[in-house]
Amino acid sequence: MSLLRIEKLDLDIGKRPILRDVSLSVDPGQIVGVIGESGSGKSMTAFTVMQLLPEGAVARGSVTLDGHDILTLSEPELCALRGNKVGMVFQEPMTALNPIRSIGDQVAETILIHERVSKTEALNRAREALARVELPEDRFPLTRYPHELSGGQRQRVVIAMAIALRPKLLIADEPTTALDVTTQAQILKLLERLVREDGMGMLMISHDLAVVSDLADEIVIMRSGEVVERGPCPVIFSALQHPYSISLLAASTHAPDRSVQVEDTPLLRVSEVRRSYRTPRKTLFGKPGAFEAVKGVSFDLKKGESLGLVGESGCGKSTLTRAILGLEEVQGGEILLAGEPVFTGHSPNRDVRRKMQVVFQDPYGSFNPRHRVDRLVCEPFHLLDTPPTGKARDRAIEEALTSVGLTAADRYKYIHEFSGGQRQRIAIARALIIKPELILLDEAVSALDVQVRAQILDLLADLSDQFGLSYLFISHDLSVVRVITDRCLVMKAGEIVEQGPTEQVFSNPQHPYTRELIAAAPDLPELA
Amino acid sequence: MLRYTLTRLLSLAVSLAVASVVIFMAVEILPGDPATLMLGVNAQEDTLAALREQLGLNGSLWSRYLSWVGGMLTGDFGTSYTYRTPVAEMVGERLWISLPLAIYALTLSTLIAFPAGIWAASKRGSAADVGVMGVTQLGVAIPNFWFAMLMVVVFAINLRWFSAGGFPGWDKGFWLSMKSLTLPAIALALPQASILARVMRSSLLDTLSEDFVRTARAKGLSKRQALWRHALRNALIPVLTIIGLQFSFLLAGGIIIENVFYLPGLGRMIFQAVSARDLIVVESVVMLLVFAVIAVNFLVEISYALVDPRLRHGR
Amino acid sequence: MTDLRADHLPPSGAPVRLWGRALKSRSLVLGAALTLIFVLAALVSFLWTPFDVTGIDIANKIKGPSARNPLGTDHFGRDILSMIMVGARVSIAVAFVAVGIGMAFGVPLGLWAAARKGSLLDEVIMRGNDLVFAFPSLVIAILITAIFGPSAVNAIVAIGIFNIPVFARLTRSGALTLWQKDYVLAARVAGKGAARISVEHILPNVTNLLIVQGTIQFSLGILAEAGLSYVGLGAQPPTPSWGRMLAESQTMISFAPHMALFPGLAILLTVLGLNLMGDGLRDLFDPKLRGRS
Amino acid sequence: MTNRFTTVGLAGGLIFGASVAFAQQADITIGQQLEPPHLDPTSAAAGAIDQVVYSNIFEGLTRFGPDGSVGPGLARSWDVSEDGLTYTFHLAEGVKFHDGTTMDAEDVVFSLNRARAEDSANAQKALFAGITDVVATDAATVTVTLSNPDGAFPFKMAWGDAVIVAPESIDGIKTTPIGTGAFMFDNWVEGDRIELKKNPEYWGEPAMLDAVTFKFISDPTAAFASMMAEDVDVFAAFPAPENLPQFDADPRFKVLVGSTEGETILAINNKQAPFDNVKVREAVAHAINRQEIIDGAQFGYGTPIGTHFAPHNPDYVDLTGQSGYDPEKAKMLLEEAGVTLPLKVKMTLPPPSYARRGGEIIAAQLRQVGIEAQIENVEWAQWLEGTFRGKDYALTIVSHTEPMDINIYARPDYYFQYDNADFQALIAKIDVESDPAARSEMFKQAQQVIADDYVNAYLFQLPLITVAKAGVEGLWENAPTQAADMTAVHWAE
Repeated sequence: MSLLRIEKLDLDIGKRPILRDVSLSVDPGQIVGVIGESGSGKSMTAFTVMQLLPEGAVARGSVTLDGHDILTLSEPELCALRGNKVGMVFQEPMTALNPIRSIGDQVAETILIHERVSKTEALNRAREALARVELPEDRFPLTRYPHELSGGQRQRVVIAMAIALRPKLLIADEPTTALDVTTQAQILKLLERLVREDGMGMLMISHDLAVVSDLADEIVIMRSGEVVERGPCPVIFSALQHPYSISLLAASTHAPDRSVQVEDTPLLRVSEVRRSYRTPRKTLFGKPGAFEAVKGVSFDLKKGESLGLVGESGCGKSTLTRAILGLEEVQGGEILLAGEPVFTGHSPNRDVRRKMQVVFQDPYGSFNPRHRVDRLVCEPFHLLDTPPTGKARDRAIEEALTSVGLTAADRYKYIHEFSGGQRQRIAIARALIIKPELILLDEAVSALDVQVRAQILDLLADLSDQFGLSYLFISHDLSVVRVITDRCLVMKAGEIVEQGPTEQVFSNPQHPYTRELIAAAPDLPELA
Repeated sequence: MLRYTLTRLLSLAVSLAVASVVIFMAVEILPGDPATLMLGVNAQEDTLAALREQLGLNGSLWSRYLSWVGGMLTGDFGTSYTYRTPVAEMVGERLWISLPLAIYALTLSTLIAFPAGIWAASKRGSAADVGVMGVTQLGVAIPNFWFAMLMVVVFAINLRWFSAGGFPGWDKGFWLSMKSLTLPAIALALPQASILARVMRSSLLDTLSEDFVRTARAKGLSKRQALWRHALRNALIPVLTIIGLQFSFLLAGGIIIENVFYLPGLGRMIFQAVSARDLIVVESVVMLLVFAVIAVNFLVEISYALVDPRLRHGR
Repeated sequence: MTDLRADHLPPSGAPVRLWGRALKSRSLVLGAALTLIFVLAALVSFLWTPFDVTGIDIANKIKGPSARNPLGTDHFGRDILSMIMVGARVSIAVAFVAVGIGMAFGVPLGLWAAARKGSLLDEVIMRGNDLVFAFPSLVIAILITAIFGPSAVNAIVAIGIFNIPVFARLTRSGALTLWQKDYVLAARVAGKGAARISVEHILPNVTNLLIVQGTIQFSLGILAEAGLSYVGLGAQPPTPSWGRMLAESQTMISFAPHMALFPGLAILLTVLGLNLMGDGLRDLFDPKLRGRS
Repeated sequence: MTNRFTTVGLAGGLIFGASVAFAQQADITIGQQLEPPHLDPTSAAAGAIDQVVYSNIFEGLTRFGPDGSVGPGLARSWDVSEDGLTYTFHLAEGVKFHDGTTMDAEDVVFSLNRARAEDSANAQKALFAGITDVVATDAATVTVTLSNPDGAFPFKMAWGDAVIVAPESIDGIKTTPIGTGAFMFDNWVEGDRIELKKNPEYWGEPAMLDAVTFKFISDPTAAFASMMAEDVDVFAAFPAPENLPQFDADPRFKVLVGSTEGETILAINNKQAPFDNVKVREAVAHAINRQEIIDGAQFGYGTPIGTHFAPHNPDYVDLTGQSGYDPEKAKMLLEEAGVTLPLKVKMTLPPPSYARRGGEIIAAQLRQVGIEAQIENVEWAQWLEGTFRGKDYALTIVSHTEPMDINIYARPDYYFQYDNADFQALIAKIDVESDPAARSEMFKQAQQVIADDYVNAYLFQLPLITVAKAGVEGLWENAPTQAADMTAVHWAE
């Protein structure tokens, strides 16, 4: 008998249909992965099981958990079930814990809510649960507060809360999306271990095919509130039926075609760059400390080259990016673009700046919502001494928009009228408009769904061919770097630990950290 | 935490120094000569000069400022021109009315606002919520002196449940004194309670939509439990800020209400001192109030740390 | 009351939809209607009032509402309706200009502080704000009017000064979130300086915040003006003002309640209208916060 | 506080509205608007001081009676020498100050010499200007020598500024006054109240009350409310005449309307153009409708006056007809004077309601004849500084409450800056004249002169309105001087 059986589930919020005819089941000890892009309804399916739906939600169909028909239970009965029979882990570990209560307290609460035990007893069991998620008390006392822990450690606390009562079902909603790749690998391993140890069933929700395919026994693919494909893993990947799932898989492994014409002249030369920040004084009259974010980094980017810069959060890649863009002055070393320093004296060098542009990660925060597309796209003209006006300006806008696959008429629209992918195209158009030689792509595709991401990668490859652009591709996502760059740099704690041709770095990593990174990255099963 | 406290203390001291200069200069340019006021219309020039000398009004600006600040630092607030009693003593007496009144009003406002705000937030969108919000909307909009006037007419003149004003003195009995502070406290508390209830509600709604409340619900806590055990304490920070602001406002801000109920409190003292050009009282009391506000804010900030461990562990 | 977050700001550029939503918001429509009534009354009073408010007619003093004087007459026989109309003018003008002063000084200061976040300048501006906040506002208003004499202008200054830190803080906190935005970074990459970015990118995106806060400060300004003129420190006779009407009617409240009732209601309804409108605007600009505060 | 509260307080409970009847009440609470700045009547002009201490705590050689007559005080009798230059006062025997020290001739010498000394802070130094010598003949006799004969000398000695103080207690007089009166100072809660208690060793007729509390309630509304709520038993100089019909109609209260020495005038700056032209001043006088002011500002309480003299004084001449309400005439006079209309002038108004309300009415009346009076409401401090001393005003309204003060018109530097040599000579003559008939004639003449010159616009005599509980008896109905003499006050059986 299934532990969880969802049959013909329909869900509406207000008048909006969210789920249609969703059926799936989880057996004890089984890991079921639910995959879908944003808006596919995968999280809402999980919340329906927990019955933690937003106001105005109406569910029809049946959801049976361990013999209980969830949809007909009263609220107190549901409370008795939640945390006890079914635990849940959430996406954002930074905010999932109450900031003002200690971790021991929060884990113990799960126990206290459901069982009549003393506070000491509950704390003892909380200690055990924390030890199980590899937060032993000697290093992580129960009195710690969430803000004293890293993201990965907090996620472990959330997991400890979810499994404290050894529930039969664990629901993990994008449990690693907000984490670095190495941390992600550890958390996934932990989850798998716990499931196997306790014989729990797990419903694992993710947008990342690779993450789920590594772990799941069965896979459910969802799109716009419907299940399009179900099957055992990894067999399913070789026998996909629905066109959507096929294209999704293809997009996940998509490698754009690129013709590489790298010249031997360095376009960007970074030598011995150092950048440190002051940290607050430890004592009132003590010296302020210093944190070295970038510790003597050197590399070249050749004309026409696509160079990757890989590293986890906090490794200094953002600082380095800002230094290259001339937004911050460096304390040591030199950054030259086409032989000229980006900083002359203490002010950024306009002549150099106009040769490079940048595309940011967040398609929603990259544009002033009050300006129209034409004004947004023209912003870099500020760098020109004689910016084009009138007809010439119109022509430039039109050219930039069409070259990224938009139409000239789009210039009159406001940014909110575009989707995430289209916005990223506009961001690229903005970068192209002054015909730079180098474009920095700062996590430029990380926030996009896989299919859109594939399209943007194609666009980038095209543009580089068309305009002879060089790219500096900054990302934490190894799979993306692997398909779009010629050479790549691996950065850790302010230093470049390894660099070389991309394929070589990936297939034969030299530095232990690189090896760790590559091993941690989830892989899709080889396609038949 | 210590470093944080010390830096805050330092900036507190700088603020006070700047405030003292501002106040002194403002009071200095106040037109009207206290000596003339004291001696009246038929006073002769030599008598006036003698009195001014006596009051120490003839020194240079700088020396008067220094002696004022120096005096305050040693607890000597000078002597009132009009009453000829030490300002510190007068403030001490007035504080025995203003402080209890402020506390009374604040207690009332908190006792009304907390349940109302929590109730409205927990029943968001319901008739109860709309009702509470409507009443608070009125409470914010009603001029409190007008409300005080209406209360006097109803409760003092017509029903004669309360005296129309005045203060019998604590030595005449605690309950009697509290009774005489009741109408003023209600008048002061009404708008404050309305504001506080609204802040409580909105802050609680904010926290209720936080992820950790959802986590708590996933643990099996009921809505109610999640609200009381997780949301409430987190929602308190903005509420504490408002309470701090309100307390310092109530301490001085009762001027108009103290006038309506002829309570001899601090606010009324300032008002009278300004009209009587009792400069030393004005200076010292305004300075004290500024100090009180800054000190209360400081305490509020420190009290955040009690609520929030993130602040307790050195920022 | 005022925790609007800049990053929740909706895009503009959809005026039709905004109007549609505006008309559906109960509090906005009610608030705007109330406010409009008083603004209209104030405007009409420039051209016409039922009676001359400076004319004294002792023979007709303290008459209750009648066909001749819908709201009755005061102790000098003046028509209360006419006085409330002219009084609206004073209240609204004082509060409006005081908000203007607060914005004119506060917004640039806030923008400046945010642009130089963490610098000495930021520290000075913010500490200065704290300091102004620390002064008991009514006492300072009394001092100002005691120094410069009571008048509507001095009431404006007294209220306006205390609006400055409100707007400075709001602008700064709103601007700080905006400075984190990638579009600001993009503008910096495009070589734009802090001043230019503040004007082009920050200011337009804090206007919603400012409008909402402005409405609230407006209503507080009306209350403050009423309080000041109640203690005799606002507009001087013969110009009628709501606060002074209340003060003058106080001793007569027990036998001529209409004299205190109508000006009090005028204050109450105007402030209520503005507050409702502020709430409505907040919801309108920021649907995520609908129903909050 | 009242007895009602004391009992409730003793009971320790919150009995709302309980009104406990008492066999015989022996204390009283008096409300008044102004709080005295301190309690030394000999070094300040503030009427509020006299209001509390006059005849209650301090006594002078002579004293005013309720009708304004001058009678014996500490001096039981006095003789005047033939030439009118020497006064011999015979003091009451066995008089003790509240601190137990004896009051004798030396104290009188001390008091008078202190008041007339070079460095004296006495606000009415002029009262003592004529004294050349004060001698204690024996313990109970004092001889005062004057430079000129002065028939009004006993009158001058009745003023609150001339009370007898003791050298032993003079240092603390401002906060703990020690006098010889029927009441002794007990307690002062600044900003709220002053409490007096009965002097058990009073030399004369003992007070009928055990305790008197003066409560300071400046706000007219609060004054009304405090009376209505019976927080106070008597309100002296009740500031809101509009409430009197209510008190009249309420059997719990009675209203006493008496006279004061307060000539309420629209003072005119005689040196400021165009008011230096008598025609313009006359125009102002004719533009004003006194009855409307009395009705509008005072709700009917007040006697119109046409010159600066109290109507209840036998020497008063009714000159109101000379400045009757006649706006047409006013306009004509303004035209004759060649004034360009509208004429904008500054009118400062001190806090009392007669001034604030009267000012608004006068401004409206003046507007009818083309004079735009710009109202400036000021506090007393600003009024004294700007208007009175600085003479920076055109018009102002104030009530002159000192008795027999027509002589201020002889002071060219006084704030209305009226400078008439003939009038000054006339006043000088009055000062030295001791024949009552001649004095009377000259006073009438003086009234006519200032009325003819339209120095100021004379409005009305300020009434003394006292609101009291029905059972309170023995209150002064009139105010010949500012005083709340409580010595004879008692509750009806």
